[in-house]
Amino acid sequence: MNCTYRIISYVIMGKKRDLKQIDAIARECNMSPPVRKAFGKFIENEKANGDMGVLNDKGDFTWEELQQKAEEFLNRF
Amino acid sequence: MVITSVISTKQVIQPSIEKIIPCIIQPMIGEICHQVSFSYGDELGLDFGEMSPYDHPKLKHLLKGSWRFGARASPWAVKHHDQTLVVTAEADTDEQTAIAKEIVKQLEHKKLLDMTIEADTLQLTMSFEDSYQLILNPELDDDSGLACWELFMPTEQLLTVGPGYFWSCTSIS
Amino acid sequence: MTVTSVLKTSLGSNNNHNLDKIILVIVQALIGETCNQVSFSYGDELKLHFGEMSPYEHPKLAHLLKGSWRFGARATPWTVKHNDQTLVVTAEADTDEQTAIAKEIVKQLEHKKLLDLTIEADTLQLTFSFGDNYQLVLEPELDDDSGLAYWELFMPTEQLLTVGPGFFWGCKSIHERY
Amino acid sequence: MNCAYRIISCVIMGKKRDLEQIDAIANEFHLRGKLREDFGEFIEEQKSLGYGGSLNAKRDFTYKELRQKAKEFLEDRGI
Repeated sequence: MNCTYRIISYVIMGKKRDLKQIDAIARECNMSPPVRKAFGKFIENEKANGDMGVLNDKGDFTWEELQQKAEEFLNRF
Repeated sequence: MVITSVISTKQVIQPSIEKIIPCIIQPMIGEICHQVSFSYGDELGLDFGEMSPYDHPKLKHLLKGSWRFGARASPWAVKHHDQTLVVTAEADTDEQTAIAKEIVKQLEHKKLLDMTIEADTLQLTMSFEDSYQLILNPELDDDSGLACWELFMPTEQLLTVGPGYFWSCTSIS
Repeated sequence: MTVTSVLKTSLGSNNNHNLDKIILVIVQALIGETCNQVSFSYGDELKLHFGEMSPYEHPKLAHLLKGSWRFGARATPWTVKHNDQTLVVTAEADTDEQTAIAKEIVKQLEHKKLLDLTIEADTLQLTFSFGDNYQLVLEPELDDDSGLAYWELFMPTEQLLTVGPGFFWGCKSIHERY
Repeated sequence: MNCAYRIISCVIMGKKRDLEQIDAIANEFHLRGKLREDFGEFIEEQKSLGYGGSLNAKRDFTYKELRQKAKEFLEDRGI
């Protein structure tokens, strides 16, 4: 078995929970689709910069943290 | 709200999605995938066409394409010369995520040659130069309410496919 | 308002690509259907009903029938032709008498089969060709600033297709509420 | 000149003002898509049933009357 074949069994995906939370917060804050998209980037960027959430050890965010982030994001627009 | 749900259980005629979607995205064929990136929730994003910075002050160092494809939560696979390099699905250890993210980066700087959608399964196939393919296999029975994929277009429109056979194209300005 | 108008201009040029082809692909299944009913909505908006007829859901409209495809001309001027001869042209003015005559004439399209539908890429002129050599032609005013769409089509896929103003087009769920 | 030709000079159209008002009120009451369409039909039907407005001799509606009709439309639907 070569390397390529082994990788097939690896399995990931954009997590539905995360996406649904972003979508719900975007709706709550009346974000247009491009702003919602930028918000997803913003959250990912915050994580990459070390500003992690407390949901899990990957630094994902809780609902309250995401709401807080949305406010921060929109205030700086 | 009661009325809405009654209507939605009625037999709904399916649109000819396999003809309509390729027609709408036709101008994207021939564009280069300049960037493969990931958004929150490990959503795969492909940026094509003219690249420009985000407007938000904290994202100014990041570029976005005039065509922005988002795979939402749909599982995807990358093929090269008909050989599958990676398949993604429900589970997601950090290590697996990292590997898949690395592999799909091979699509960067490749020209998009074709994009087809399968009428029954809604399988989406993006064919790139050098015999690369990106394949999305939406879960038709998924009840998350999330779209299968979306495409921001330079016409200031957002094309959305899913959930199910629903599609829409709306103004984003 | 300045921002809006700037956006509209850019939409116009950007969106122009293949609007005519896209629209025809989306409405393809309408061709071959029969115009079962010609009606008028508030504002004397011309409506053509095609396909399967069923009653409206609203209790006060339950005695009225609607088609599974419903075309609404919005405020766009329209023309009816028969054997290449123009029967009526509508435009801005509207005495009650003129309205009544034009409404009567366009009723001739009832029970006619739609044979073809074309859309002109530059002018967005829309032409319905019916059996017995009838034509309905819509000529949108591209410089109109009312913000109204040029026409719309409710489809059996539970989608609403909208064309105009300008070269904007959209297609979304008819159940969208917000 | 035959009858058909004479009619060419006849000129009507779905009035922009009326449609703009309907659209504005539909927006205000969150009537989109099919509901907005039904609302236009409802208004026209009210006129033909003799429940027209006071705007003109054709019994079109004032903006205020249209808002009132939108409320009736929603109440009748049970929303």
